[in-house]
Amino acid sequence: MIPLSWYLTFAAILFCIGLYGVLVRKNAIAILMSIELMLNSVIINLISFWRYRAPEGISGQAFAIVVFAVAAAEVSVGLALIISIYRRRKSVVAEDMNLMKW
Amino acid sequence: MSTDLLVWLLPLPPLLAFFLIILLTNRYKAFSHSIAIGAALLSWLGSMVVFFRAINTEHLNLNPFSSAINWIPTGDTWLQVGIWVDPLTAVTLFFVSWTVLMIFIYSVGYHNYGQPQGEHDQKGLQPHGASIADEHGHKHIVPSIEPMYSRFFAFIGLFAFGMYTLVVSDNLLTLFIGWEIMGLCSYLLIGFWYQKPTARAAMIKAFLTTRVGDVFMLLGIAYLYTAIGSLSFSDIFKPETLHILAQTPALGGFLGLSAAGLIGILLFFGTVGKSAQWPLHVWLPDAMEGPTPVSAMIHAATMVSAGVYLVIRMFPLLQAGSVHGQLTPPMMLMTIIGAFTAIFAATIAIAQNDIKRVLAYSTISQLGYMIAALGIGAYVAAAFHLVTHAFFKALLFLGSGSVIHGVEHGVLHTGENVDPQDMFNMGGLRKKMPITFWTFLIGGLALSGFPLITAGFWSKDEILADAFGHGHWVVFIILALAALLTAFYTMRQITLTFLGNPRTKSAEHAQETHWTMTLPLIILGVFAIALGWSGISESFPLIGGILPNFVHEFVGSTLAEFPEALPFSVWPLLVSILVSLGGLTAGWLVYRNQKVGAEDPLKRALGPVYTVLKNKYYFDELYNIIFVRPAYWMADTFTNQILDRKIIDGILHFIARIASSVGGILRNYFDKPIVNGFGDFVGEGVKKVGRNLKIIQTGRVQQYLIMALILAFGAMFFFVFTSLQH
Amino acid sequence: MTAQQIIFLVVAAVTLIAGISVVTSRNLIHSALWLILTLAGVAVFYVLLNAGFFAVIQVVVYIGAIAILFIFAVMLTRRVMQDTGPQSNSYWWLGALIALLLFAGIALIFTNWQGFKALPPVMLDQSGKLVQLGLSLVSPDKYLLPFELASVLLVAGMIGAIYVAGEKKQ
Amino acid sequence: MNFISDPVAFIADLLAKLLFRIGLSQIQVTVVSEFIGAFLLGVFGFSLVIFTIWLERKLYGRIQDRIGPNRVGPWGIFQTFPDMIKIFTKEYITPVGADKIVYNLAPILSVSAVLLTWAVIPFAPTIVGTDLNVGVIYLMAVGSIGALGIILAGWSSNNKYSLIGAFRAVAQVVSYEVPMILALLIPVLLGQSMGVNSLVYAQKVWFIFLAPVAAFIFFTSCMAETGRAPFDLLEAESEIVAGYQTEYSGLKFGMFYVGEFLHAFTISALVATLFLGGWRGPWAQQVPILGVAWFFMKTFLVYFVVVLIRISMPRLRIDQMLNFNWKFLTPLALVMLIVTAFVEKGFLLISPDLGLTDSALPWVRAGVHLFSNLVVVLITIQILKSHRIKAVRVVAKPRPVAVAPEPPASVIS
Repeated sequence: MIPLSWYLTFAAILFCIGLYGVLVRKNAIAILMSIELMLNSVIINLISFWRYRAPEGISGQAFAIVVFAVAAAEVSVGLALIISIYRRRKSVVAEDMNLMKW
Repeated sequence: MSTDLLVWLLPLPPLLAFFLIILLTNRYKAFSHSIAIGAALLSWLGSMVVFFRAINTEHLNLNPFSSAINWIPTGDTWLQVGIWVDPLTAVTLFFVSWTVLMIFIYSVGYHNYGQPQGEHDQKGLQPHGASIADEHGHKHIVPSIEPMYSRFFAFIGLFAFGMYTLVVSDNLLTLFIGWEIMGLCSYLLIGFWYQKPTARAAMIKAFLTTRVGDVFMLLGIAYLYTAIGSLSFSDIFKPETLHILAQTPALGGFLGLSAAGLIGILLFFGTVGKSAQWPLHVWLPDAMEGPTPVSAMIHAATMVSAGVYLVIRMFPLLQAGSVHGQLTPPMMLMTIIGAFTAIFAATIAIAQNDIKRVLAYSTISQLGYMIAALGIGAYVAAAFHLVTHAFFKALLFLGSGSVIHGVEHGVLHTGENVDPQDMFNMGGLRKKMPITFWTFLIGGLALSGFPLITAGFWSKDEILADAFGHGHWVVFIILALAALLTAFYTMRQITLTFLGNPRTKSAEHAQETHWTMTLPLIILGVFAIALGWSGISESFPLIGGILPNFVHEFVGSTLAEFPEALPFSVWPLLVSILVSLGGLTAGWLVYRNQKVGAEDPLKRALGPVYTVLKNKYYFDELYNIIFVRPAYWMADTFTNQILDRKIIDGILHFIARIASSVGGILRNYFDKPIVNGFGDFVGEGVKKVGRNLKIIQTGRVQQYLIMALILAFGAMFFFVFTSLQH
Repeated sequence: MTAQQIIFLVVAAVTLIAGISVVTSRNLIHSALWLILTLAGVAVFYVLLNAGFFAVIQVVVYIGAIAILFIFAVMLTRRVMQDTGPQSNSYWWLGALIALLLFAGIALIFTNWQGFKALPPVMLDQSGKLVQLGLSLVSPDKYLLPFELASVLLVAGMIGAIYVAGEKKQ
Repeated sequence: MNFISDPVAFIADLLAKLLFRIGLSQIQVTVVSEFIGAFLLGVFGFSLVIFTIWLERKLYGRIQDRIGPNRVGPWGIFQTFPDMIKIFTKEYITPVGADKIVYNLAPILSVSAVLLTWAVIPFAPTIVGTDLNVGVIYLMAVGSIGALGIILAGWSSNNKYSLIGAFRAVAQVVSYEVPMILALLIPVLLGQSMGVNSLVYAQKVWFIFLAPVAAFIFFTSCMAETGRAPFDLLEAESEIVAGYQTEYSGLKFGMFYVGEFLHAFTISALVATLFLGGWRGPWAQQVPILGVAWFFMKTFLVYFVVVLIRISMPRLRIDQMLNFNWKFLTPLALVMLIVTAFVEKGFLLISPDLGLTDSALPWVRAGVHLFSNLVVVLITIQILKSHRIKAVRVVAKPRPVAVAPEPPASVIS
């Protein structure tokens, strides 16, 4: 049987990788991908906590579903922003987007 | 109507007249003089009713007409104000109402009512006459109407109100109020023709000198109030209060006087001011600048007599503490001042040329008579003389007014440039102005005390008899001399103005004055004679018993203990007859053929003394030196130059200098370096901090994230470690 | 080592390697593909956690929609990057340090947490789970509100995306 | 358990006993048997492709009034094998600048996506890959992976035509997924479960009768999903050479080709199971084998319709295709979902007091649903007609009559 610790460590690692990606990647889309990684690790945590702490209830799952929805919305808006910035600035590099208003 | 209510209403009509004229009918001359005369008539009628009721009530002084109302709340008690009619008040009311009415009527004529308006007559100057063309075209100059006609009537209305309140009031406070109103009116009326500089100076002089007297009087009233807690006569004249006042020494043992003495003296000073006695007499002759009805009313009948009325009213207080007829200090002072003023004024009167100034000085001497009489205790005689003097002095003044008026008429007619008031420009007016002549003659004889027929003789004789009877030899001699001089200057005046032949053309053209002026003269003339007979003492030989000595019984009864009638002695009678006839004949002899432009025979007779008398013993100059110049000096040099400019301004400038220097120091050493410095320091500091912090804001999202995470981890590790510890 | 553990370890290794390559690969498309692989790995994990529905949802939502969106975005903005130069900015070591720091912190917390070593409780009937979840999402007293809010968020996201990215018709 | 009733289980047991004898542990045995099962299913899928290719080419011929392949083997049934061999022998050409990994990965993804759907489809009551309780959504997930394959193919072959083809494919596949899911939800609603097998069990009355509109929407969106027939913009030969497949050759192209055909057959299998009752038929319960026969009959029926449409329908323009989807299919699917849900709820409330016998209940329910569907259809027709009239009226505006310009004065005189 797989103890809870495995899942949590796996999620933590995945989260740290995601964090590294966000902090380090130059490309805005890469940053978004890393954010996706972090969100996935969150969901894994949620489901594992549900499975190990309160399998009879369904609040963990409901929580996960809402996080799914939020992730989807976040990605769509994020990409839309990046594309509009790209259209305006012809660049997707995070460092170029250092002005509040062009 | 109950007498109390009637007495309350006596003073009101003149006051209403005053307000009506001032506020409403100032422009309509006819309307305003009719209101004024109507008011005087009403008051006169009320006074007559009150007088006759007073005569018919027995023991009036025990139950006088009196009622009082609460006026000023003084803690739990009230200061009461009311009316008080006892025999003295009744008699005073009698002569006041008569003289006031007569003067009101006389004023109508005096101010040329009905004459045309003068072309270049100005307000505040005597009317110069108007030129009119009669039916066949040649020009005449006719006396013109007084431009400020209704204003005059308003002021004498106010004056009448003041006199009436003084007479009927039952306490010293309302008496004092009436006293002050009269002072004000005298000021306004003396300066009626305010454009004349002399009138202006006279009105201020009159007001200030009476003011000096009033101050002492007020002190007296205040001291009295503090002493007995009330001012009404009923409280003052209670025997026990008088006894207390007599016993208690004056505050601080002032000259060893008793309280009553000190109060008496202070009140007497009020009278000295008001009735123009010796030290404060200077204002009365100058008051002649006012129109003649004013001089008559204020300076003959009412105002000056008010002063004597006060002293008569307060006689019991003054007499308090005298043991079996011995003179108390205030009475002593009164006799001295009274007698001296009498002889002093009489000497000046003989050297005056102006018809009104002679009468002014004669008033002063007659008042001196009354004060002297009161001083020696002749209460009834003084009261009697007060009444008679009011009548014949008013008569003389109005007579002189009509004489001046007539001569003025002549001056306008002839266009001669001559002073209408100087007796040496007159003469021979007997034929031109018969009524004025006869009434003036009656007044003159009454003044000089022509034996048996004139009222003056009986009242003056009474005083001399009292003086003789009570053994005051010095007073008797002085008063007799004064009577001699009085008779002399009266006859001088009559002969210069009426007898002989006219010394100037304008005197020739003088005309008899209008009936409104001569009627009052006649009425006053009647009184000047008839009044005397009411006061003949019973013990007089021959005609003693015919008429009851009404004055003695009636007026005498006002005193607590009834003064006993003196036994008749022939000496004072002989002296008074001798004195009056001698004076008259001497006056006539000296001035009977006075030529035009000739000098005054007295000048040669008296020489240097004459000039001294002419200049009124130089008292005006003396006061000028003693009081006026120091006052100016005080005002200008001392307070203005020294005190104000040098000291106060100096201090202020000094303070200003200090302030500015301190300000400068603060500015340079505190404000600039420290406050501004701190301000700049803060500004620069913020800028510097801002510059340093700026570099943090790189705009790179990831750098922000890193910083945030570092801080977050710091916090996390901190908490984790702390939680790990325990 | 039971079968499940073996599978867990294999899939974990694969997913982590994919995760690392997502973050470090130079070509953006490759990192997108690695992302898809990680998402698939995560889906397998859900199956291991007896949450089958989530595995499928993961595949449909993430791989089916979001990954494709990423690829689309990459395609649209391909011209700039041209896969030139280093993909990560200059202070990558700081990022790595922070990531390790975070992992250390989380590990620290886990070791102190007593429930860390918990073993999975036995799962009873699985069938009703899905129906229960569905009902809970729509029953007002349970999770209707978050469900509706999520839907509102999605609609808002959609409209926002369209507005922001759409061509402005002048 | 005898062979006739449950052949698959029987064989499985035989195999298990064999392995035990070899000495494998229980776990290993299950793993191996699971693996063999999966392998068999995959092989079966590919073999079907061979047959369907032949069938399709024969049908094309007959429809186009020609015989079709009849040279190789009787009626040309072995025609597919020479094709296969031809493709296998073709040379692998990888374009310069292509993204190698992604280029090779794409065909694998597209084929595997199609094969994965077979894991869920039940051939017979007992013969099914795995009976997932979330089977329907699994189908959706697998569909999206297929789309992924196409995109990667188009992108990695470094060719403008393939890129455009890829974009068109993504636009088409992703947008048609929406109406497909909504249509799928209706049978789930009616069958009260997401497991495909349980849906078949629930189909006492075929769902086509209960929700014909849903069937139509599902069928069209699946057609679009495969990129066949009217919607075959993905590899429109006339416009963009072969779309995303242009740079592929040899076996990789074969993989795509096979993937596409198998996908067509798969969707017809799906339609059959979800709407035509899958293995349901007389005596299917008792004899599972019969179920398989019924299943294949229905599948080939639907497949025939697919091929028919593929040949007869012209290609749609991309905007027409998208408009059709977003402006017609999706709204219709949403409306249908709502209507079915309301009707179902209403029926559940009313049914107890209607006093129906158990056997008649499903039929009455079917009638009610059929009626609601018909109503919706009528309404949509009305809307379309009014819409068309409006459109026409717009078009019908009279065009300004051309007037010859006035000749200049000089000319007239």
